[in-house]
Amino acid sequence: MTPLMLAGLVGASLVGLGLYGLILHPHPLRKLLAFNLIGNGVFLVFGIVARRGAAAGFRFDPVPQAMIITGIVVAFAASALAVAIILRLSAESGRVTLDPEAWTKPNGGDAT
Amino acid sequence: MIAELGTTTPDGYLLVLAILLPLVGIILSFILGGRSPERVALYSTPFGFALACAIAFHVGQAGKPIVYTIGGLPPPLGIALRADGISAVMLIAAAVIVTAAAFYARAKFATPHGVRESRSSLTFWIMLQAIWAALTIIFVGGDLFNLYVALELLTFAAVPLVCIDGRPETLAAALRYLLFALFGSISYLLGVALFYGAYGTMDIWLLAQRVQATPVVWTAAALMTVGLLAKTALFPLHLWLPPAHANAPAAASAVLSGLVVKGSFFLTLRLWFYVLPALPTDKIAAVLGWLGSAAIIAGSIIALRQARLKLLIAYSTVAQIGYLFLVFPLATGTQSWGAIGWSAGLMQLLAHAFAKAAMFFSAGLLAEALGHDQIAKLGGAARVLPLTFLTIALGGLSLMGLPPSGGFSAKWLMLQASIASGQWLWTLPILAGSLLAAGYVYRILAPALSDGQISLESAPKRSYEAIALALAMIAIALGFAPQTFFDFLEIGRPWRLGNHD
Amino acid sequence: MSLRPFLDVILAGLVLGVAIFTITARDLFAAVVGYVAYGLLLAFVWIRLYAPDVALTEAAVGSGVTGVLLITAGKRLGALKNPAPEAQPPLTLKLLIGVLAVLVAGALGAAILLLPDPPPSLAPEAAAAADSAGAGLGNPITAVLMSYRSFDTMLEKLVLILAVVGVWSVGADKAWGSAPAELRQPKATAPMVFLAQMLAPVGVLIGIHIFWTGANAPGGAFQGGALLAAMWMVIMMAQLAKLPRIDAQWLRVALVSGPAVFLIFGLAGEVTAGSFFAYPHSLAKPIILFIEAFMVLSITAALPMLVAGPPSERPDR
Amino acid sequence: MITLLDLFSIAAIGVGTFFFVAGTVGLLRFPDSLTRLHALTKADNLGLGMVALGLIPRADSALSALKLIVIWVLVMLSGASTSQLIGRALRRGRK
Repeated sequence: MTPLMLAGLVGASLVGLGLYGLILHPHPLRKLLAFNLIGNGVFLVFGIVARRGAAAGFRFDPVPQAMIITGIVVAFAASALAVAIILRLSAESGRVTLDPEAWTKPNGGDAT
Repeated sequence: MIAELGTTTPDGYLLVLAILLPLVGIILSFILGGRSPERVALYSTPFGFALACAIAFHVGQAGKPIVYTIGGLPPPLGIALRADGISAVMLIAAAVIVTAAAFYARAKFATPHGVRESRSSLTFWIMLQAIWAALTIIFVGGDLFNLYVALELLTFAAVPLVCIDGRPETLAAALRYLLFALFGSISYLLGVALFYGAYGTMDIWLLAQRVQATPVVWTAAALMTVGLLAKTALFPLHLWLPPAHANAPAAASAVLSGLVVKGSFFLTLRLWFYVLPALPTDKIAAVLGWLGSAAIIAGSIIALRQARLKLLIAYSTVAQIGYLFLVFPLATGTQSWGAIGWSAGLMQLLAHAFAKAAMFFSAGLLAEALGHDQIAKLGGAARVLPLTFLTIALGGLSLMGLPPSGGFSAKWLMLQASIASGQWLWTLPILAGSLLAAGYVYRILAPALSDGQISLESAPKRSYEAIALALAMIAIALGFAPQTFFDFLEIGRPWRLGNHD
Repeated sequence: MSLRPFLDVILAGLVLGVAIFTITARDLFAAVVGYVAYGLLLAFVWIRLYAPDVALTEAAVGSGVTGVLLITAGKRLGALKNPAPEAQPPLTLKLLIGVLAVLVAGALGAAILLLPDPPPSLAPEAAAAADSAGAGLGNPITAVLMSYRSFDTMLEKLVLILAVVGVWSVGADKAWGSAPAELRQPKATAPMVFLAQMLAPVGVLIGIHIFWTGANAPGGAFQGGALLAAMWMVIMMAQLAKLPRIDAQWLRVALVSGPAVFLIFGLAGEVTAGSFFAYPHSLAKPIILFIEAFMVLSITAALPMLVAGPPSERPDR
Repeated sequence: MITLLDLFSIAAIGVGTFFFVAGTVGLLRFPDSLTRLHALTKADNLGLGMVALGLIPRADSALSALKLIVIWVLVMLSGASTSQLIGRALRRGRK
């Protein structure tokens, strides 16, 4: 098994694992962790593509690697925004749920 | 190759200017703060509109796409921007709706007196410009990774608008929207990675020449499509849309429903018609058509059962998005009916954008005037708010597909295309959707037109009603679009360029 | 040499094991801690893929700054008593989704194995063009980020700005303008102050070094900026410096300086080099480094602001 | 040819590895957090120090040798501080 195949296995598994967690976990922070796992899996696929493209004296193709760095930054920004909303939600209502029905029934909270 | 799409055309700089205008606006708004964001946004809209018109003019005059390679570095290494017929039309539509939203939102998102800067005002004006910038890139982008960054820009701009009033239910709606959108972008990005791994480029035009029907390409296309569908809220991935669009302030809802979901749909079009014209796509087109049909039926039926006006309009968006996806079975292939299906899809895209923005604007005015938006308590409202209900009626006309309106043209052309292509089965959801739309529009108008005593909390300003009415009139006017308009939409369609022979 | 495959397999196993733990852990906080550990392990995978730039980014942002963000959030949410215990999804649904996940992973794995041979690569073009357009940048990734894909890089910095505005926007109306609260500790502890005093000067030096060396070796604006951001966070946590008010003019200017300078040079390129976002040949390297310096500033300001959360009225205690 | 320096490297890295293994075993086997912390710091400080020391003769320049030492010092610094912080948190938790 070559390192590349191994990395491909890890990448694909991370995407699968993350997908499972993203759909099934009810807690938004757990969903966020799962999303980050998918993200890492995707970046690994980019990394494999970059490594395969080794040519012209480079050990990697710089184009996909540059894109991974852009991707990591964007994923972090997304996590920060999500965390801010989650924390605000818990502070406003004392609970964290994504179920829209939960807000409409028990006179779901006029804030302030 | 008829047109060379890898080199800059003389008028290509217009594309960069159209993108940079809102970007500069964001930066200025952020640094200056205070009351400036509002002014920056309002003053830049006419320029943006002018740029969009200039682009359309040049595209029409050249009869082929205009191109700009950024930094003078052509693909595969560099990023190209290209505007064809549909880009130009969408740019104008976006400029009009963003301008309308900006003027409509002036009162609600003005910085209050006695405050140097307010939270909702700064957020709204920056995010509005960001949505505009992201959409502009999406409409003219020629590089799949660049388009990914634009998609993320769109997400980061749209989500805070949903929860701008800070109530828990809007925060939950925004969070759900964010998670769906993030899933969508990451799935899209995975597809892009595979495309690069297979063909060493992300340029749409170069890919179109290289792509072959291999398992890798199918996997990449499937991943990108699922991601884009999640962002477009196509049934059954629509769950995030109604709470998000219904809870946002009206000015934001109009932009979200009228434009933002169209951004990811536009990329779905780009993917299947521009990147993958070489693939045998009949089966995929059928699947997308079926999902679209399910969306029409399910969205309309749920819309019928809503108690709140804004939720009804939001579910109507779910249904109308369904129509858009009928373009896939109706416009694939090179036969003449393909062109009819293509025109129909684009007409639906435009008509819905204007009609839905007008309806959300009206719903917002109505909620402010009455203090609620419960449909059951609208008795007699049409007499006190005639202009607002005229707008809702005109918008509804287009949603139902009654002549004369853009919605009618779209649905009529879809029927023509499905019969001409022998796919008569698609006529069923088209007609059923129209009937159901008639049902939910009737549900709004019937109580409003009935007798009843209703008191206004405050009368809406005439100018705001006029903005909504103007958009509804555009949706109607689209029904009178001449043949040259449809010819314009054909500019730059891949098979006309000769890639597909 | 022959040991390497074993080490690779162990590394892959560890990464997957910790990843499975973060998904399956019962406790929210445990899952968060697992994720941070997993991020560090992942950095090693990047080293093995000959991606030191990515490894640096992953270690600094993917596990470092994200770790602070998530652990703070996990601590606050873990302390929160959820009145209704989270309903476990039914077993059939779990199975169904499990099968779906396996199918997706399988299809993806197959697609990766089926990528064409010989693989397409832009490395030769990038190398050839690095001399002309990127003029003397020894690190091809910096050349790609700052030259060929400069438009992406500029947009990505704007995404960061939008995220900052988005994070601020979920605060309370009344608190608008004041400083965020998240990084404030109730009381600065002696070890924290000691750490900040000892680490920060060295860290700042290393951050600048990583940025500067990024022109020719692994590193660059983002990695250097992330390290500087971490140092600023440590200083603020030790209460050696206050969190800035979000309406502070210098903060706003620092945040947008990267994309703004980028835009100015991008526009100037039309005049000086004949195309937007092109650089005049002889000046390419200094211009790129100049723009990058402001991007470092932007990143140094943006990352702590993203972690610190919305402005808050809570007074300093 | 194995030179004296190579032998030194092997010995130092071997000792370092031993401390890492011992620290890890301690982390897994010790009964409570404070003792585990104790085991961990041994691995961090001594283990890493020996490994760094062993690698110095193999560094290709004086600068990279210096970098190795800086890494060791930085890890010690952050290790010591975090141990202190964790210890404090534990003590507060017990009260």
